[in-house]
Amino acid sequence: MDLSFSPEYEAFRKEVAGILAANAHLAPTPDDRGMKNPTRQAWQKLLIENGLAARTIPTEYGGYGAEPDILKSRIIAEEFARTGLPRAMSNQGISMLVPTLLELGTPEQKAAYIRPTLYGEMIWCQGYSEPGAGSDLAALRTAAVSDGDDYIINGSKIWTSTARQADMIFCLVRTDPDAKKHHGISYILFPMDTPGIEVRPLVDMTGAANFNEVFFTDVRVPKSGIVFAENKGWQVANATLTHERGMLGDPNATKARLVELVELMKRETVNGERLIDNPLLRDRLLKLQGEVYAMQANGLRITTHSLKKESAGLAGLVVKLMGCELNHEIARLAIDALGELGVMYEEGGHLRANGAWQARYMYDLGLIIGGGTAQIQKNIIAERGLGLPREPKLAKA
Amino acid sequence: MDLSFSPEYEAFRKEVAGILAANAHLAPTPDDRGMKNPTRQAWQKLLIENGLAARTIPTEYGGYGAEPDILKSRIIAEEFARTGLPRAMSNQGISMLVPTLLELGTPEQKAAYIRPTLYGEMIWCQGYSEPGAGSDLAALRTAAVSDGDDYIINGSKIWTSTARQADMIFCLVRTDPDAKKHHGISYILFPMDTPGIEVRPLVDMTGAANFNEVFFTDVRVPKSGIVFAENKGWQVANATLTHERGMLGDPNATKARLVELVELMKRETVNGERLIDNPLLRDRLLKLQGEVYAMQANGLRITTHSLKKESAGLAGLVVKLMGCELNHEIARLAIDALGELGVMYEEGGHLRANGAWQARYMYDLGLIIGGGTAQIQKNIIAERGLGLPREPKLAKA
Amino acid sequence: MEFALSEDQRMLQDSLNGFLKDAAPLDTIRKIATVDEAAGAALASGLDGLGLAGLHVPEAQGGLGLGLLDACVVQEALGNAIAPSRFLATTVTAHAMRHAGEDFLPGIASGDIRMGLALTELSSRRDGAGVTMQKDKVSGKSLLAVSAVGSTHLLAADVDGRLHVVETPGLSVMQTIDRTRIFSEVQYDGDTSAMALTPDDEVLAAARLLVAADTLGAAQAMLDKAVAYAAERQQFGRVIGSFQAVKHMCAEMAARLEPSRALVWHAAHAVDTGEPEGLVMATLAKAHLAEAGTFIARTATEVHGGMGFTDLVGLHYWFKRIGVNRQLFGSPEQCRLDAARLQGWLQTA
Amino acid sequence: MEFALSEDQRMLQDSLNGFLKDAAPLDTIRKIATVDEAAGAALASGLDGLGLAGLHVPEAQGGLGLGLLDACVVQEALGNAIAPSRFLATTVTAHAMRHAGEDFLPGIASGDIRMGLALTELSSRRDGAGVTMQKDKVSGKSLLAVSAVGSTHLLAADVDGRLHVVETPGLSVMQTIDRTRIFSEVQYDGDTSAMALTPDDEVLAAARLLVAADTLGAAQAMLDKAVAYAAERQQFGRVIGSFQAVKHMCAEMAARLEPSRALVWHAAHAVDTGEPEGLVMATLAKAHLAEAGTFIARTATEVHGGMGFTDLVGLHYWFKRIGVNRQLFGSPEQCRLDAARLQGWLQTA
Repeated sequence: MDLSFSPEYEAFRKEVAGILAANAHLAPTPDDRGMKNPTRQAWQKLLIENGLAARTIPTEYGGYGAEPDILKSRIIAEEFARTGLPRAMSNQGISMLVPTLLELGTPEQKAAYIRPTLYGEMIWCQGYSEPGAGSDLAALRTAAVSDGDDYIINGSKIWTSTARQADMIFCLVRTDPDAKKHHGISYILFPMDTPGIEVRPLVDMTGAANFNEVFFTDVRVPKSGIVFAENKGWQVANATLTHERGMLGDPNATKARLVELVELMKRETVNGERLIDNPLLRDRLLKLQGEVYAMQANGLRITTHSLKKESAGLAGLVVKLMGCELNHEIARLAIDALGELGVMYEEGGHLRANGAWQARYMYDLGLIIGGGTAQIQKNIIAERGLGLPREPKLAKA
Repeated sequence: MDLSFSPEYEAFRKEVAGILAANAHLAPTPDDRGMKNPTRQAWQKLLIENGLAARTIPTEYGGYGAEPDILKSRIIAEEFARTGLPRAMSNQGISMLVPTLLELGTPEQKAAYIRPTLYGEMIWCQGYSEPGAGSDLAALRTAAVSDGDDYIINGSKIWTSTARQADMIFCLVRTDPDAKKHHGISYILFPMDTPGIEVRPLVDMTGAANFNEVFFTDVRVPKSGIVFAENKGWQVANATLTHERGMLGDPNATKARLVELVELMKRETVNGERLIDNPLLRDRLLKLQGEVYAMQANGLRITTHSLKKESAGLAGLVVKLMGCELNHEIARLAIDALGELGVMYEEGGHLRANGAWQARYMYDLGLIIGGGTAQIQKNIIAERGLGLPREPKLAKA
Repeated sequence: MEFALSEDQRMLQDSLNGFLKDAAPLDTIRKIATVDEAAGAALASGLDGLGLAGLHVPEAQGGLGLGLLDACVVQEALGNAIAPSRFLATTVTAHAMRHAGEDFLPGIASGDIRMGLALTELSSRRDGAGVTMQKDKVSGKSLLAVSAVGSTHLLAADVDGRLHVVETPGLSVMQTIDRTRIFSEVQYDGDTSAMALTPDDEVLAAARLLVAADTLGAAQAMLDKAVAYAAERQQFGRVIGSFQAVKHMCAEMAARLEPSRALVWHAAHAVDTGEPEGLVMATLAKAHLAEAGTFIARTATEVHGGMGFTDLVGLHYWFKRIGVNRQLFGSPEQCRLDAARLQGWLQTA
Repeated sequence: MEFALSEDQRMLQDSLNGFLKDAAPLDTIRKIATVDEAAGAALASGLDGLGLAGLHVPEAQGGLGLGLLDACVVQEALGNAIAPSRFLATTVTAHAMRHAGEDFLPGIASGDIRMGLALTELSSRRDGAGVTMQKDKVSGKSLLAVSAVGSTHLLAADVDGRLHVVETPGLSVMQTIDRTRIFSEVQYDGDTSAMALTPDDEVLAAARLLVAADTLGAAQAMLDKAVAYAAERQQFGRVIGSFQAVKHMCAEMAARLEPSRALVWHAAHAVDTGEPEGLVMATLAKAHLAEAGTFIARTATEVHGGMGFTDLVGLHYWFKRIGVNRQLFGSPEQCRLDAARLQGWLQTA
């Protein structure tokens, strides 16, 4: 067990810190809104050129071309956290589409899409879930019917974030309605300004429209948008889903929330007593602190497995379930501790943290449900982690 | 809503109180051990003759012959609780076999068994569960093979309480190995001193042998012991199981435990502070008190439904699950509150309540598991109470 | 011995449920939540027409003379439909005036006097809130006042636990997660107390009990919606309600909610009949329903999957109503502490 | 950067697990639980042969000079096999003497000095227990002393939090639910303190951490047994592990236990390297494992159905070991309070 970094890495940390310090004045501010804001694009370009973004993407596609190194990635993340400077762009195009194209895209697709995506010049959205296909994603029914060199697409998608801003969509469609459900799906790319696409914002319980619905009516798209091969979309999507899962349950983000909660409980009073002096609230706080420590240590363990290119096993499989729940519980304690003021929302004089605790409490519940519900996660832990049998097949009704 | 009793019932209460007061000196004491202790048998006889036991059993079978009246039963129970006098005998013969025989027994069976059972002269044990047939009781395999007027029984039973004391057993056996599993079972009565029966005490986690295993090797029993009809044992047993379920989750017993816990927490100290003054322990105590109130009120609601001969619906279906869990939680708080002394057991100077809290904590876990595990209870609530579908049939492997 | 709603109580609840089904469907609730004043006024006037204002006012003062159990039956129906209503404030005020309200009760029953409640500081004082009383004058501020908007008078608690009736002073809206009801901050600048009532644990207990009934109704609605969704939604070729995990989530909700219903009834009846345990039961009912409600709000949302998280099915309006109820008139922890005090369990030191 | 057991640590654990598999199967544990002194002595002597007594003693004093992380690795294996051992007492004593133990440590490492722990009153005093120190003389009584039977000396805490080494005085056995270990009541009648150590939060934290590791091992054993049972036991024509309810119970156990393992490692490493958060992490690890352990003890028993409740599979020995560990050296609530204090979160008033 050694949690220190070798001299090589400490030198790298200094280098990163130096780059950030030298360029801090160029960083976008909260006023630089919009996904294609020029200041943000310039910052992204600067980060890529200095190896602080798109680090392991080959130079021929616009990346920095470094060897993968988990510790260096971690040091970069830590330096951004320490300085508070805005991190590299993160969106579904960069995190999900680019790795997929690198692995399975045609030379034309790689050439056309990777560079502008990395540089924030091309925004993507993901067309996977449908109203009737959530946990059971393979039941999707959006149909792509062959018509010469094109498909004609009809159907709809849901949970599509950034659909309103997106230039392009990577989308799962059914190209063979007669095949078994996993075998008739294709993964296809097409522009969001193709005629016949309608985007409707999907308001959620937080009051914001964090997602959208997308409707396709006779949308004609060229077959050249297929990635890998027709009817092989399920394999392509699975490669991408692996990339998504890693995004949830970052223990350092959880730790930051806990620290915020501790500060809140030291600062706020009820009946003249600090919240942290209330034995019931304090006990819950310490319980959560224990869980945060556990998830942080678990995260270090996973990093070490990754460094050794080993599977992290159960330690990895439990992260989404436990991490999302822990975030939700931290928000719940904040709300309970604030009492009558914990239910304030959106605006007004007694609001704390701009309503963020309630927003998180609700959004986290969405995360517990989304990306594989807690029930699906438990199936995965039991089946892949503990070797228990899969749900048995049902008799035909 | 009227929780008072009418003058008729108040008069009945006085009558019961009078009988108990007049005969209190005849009650057995803890020194009167054993299921067939003469003092206990005499007390049982006195109670039956005065309508305080076997109250609704017809006089021709040795009962008191009164009309069923839930309120009078309740008043009787309350008066026993108030005076602290020992209640009527309660065993599986009285609570399960007698109702079954009254409903489905032959005239000979009724004549032979009911009276001595009620009077505590004949002790029964129940032969239902098997090592391979627990939740899935109908999978039982103890075989009864026809041989003239007899069956030859081979197999074994588990969870058989009072098997060591029992004169007789009511037992489920497989009489048709080729029928579907629910259709080849018979319900049969035979003496426990029949050659070929071996009883082995089954020690459980409490350290006591509250149950037994019973082994049958070529046990020859007459077919006249069949209740109702050959291969109809599943229906017979289901009638009996209904009687058993009502025995668990009595809210008044739970209330009594809570009162005991409150006294404990007022009396005991840690670091010079009363346990009840510890905010964390106190909060848990009050939470449990709220649940006890809820289960008590729920019990009153069920009683009223019974009075009206209505189904209590969900209110009835949740009793076993919630009641057993609540008892377990009360014991758990007692143990936690006692801290280092809460883990003492069986003997020694620092033991509290003779180790009863630990014994209950473990025994209650057994009750949560036994008689339909918590998981089976939830299935029942969802299917019968909420109308959700049953577990779908599986495809043949 | 009968532990059940009476025929009259069942009729009252049925007719109110029927009225609310027509008058307060989700579309109407949505309008009210986006501050469509006309929609709110129409519903309020419809509810007024049912004569609920006088339900807990004695017959001698022009009311129906019904008890807290009847009031809980009404409040459960309001919670089930997450309908805004002055009923809770009116009923609690009528209870506070049960020994000395001749001057006010007829006006309350007739609807001429419209009450709001400013009782929050009885359980917790935050952000400098707190009301003091000197020479018949009331000063200070109170948070999260209930039904204060549109009221003529407030029932207000001072820091010594006394209750006062004052003409409704200046208000500012406090925006909570729950848009079905409007809460207010009240600022008193030496307003005259029209009536002072002695400290009285029963008023707070009654207010808490009604909130418990509101949560009971809202949680039942969420459970019903979850069960209906589970029985209809298909995934992996079968309805999700046939998966044991979903089935058990529904069973756990029912197992917690069903005894809670009996608890609310019993507590209300006990207060109505002056049983010694009544106040403890009412106070614990508030805490118990807060916990059961939180569990059901979350679990019912989970059963709905992503749909529960969207605004499309509107489930979140119930979720949020239950969320505010949890804190209203005292958190569950505060209620349990008060219940301990009511039983003499706290150290007298 | 490497967050993992070293090759040496893995070998240590593997070899200890292998030894215990042979030397402490369930049959042997049953014998020990029924006070078969020969069985206990045989196991103890086998463990002594592995040289564990000197594990945490510096090399200069004849020990192996290993850290608390290594000690946790050992204790986890002992907990997994629910083996009785003096190792915990020895290791905590070695830690307490880390700055001033030259006179005792060589004897501890060689096994000539056999230590017990009488530290309970550092976290809670009940039944008149409590130890005072006047003029080098120790008086009073201590409850639930660990490994006191057969010891030559005790590490004993007085009411001011100071630690003393005393020759083991008169003992009486305290019978707990856990028959794999013997606990004692100690009566001091003015016994001489051979060494006095200053109050030191780290000793209690180390003791707690080792108990957490013991629970980790025991809980892992219960989880493993539950998964094996679920994969094998048939009901309704299928293995019960294919029912979602059973599957999810197993998943929930694993989800709680797996991060707990990393927590124990991290806390031990942090104390070993003198990281500022080390004591807080060790103290919270004790609380965290107590809660996870309680959950797993119950859930694994439930997965086993009736079989878990019987003595036949012996699962209850693990259940009870975890139950005693929960209280040993401070309940989870007490540990969390201490963790708050260690972080300066308590009011200074």
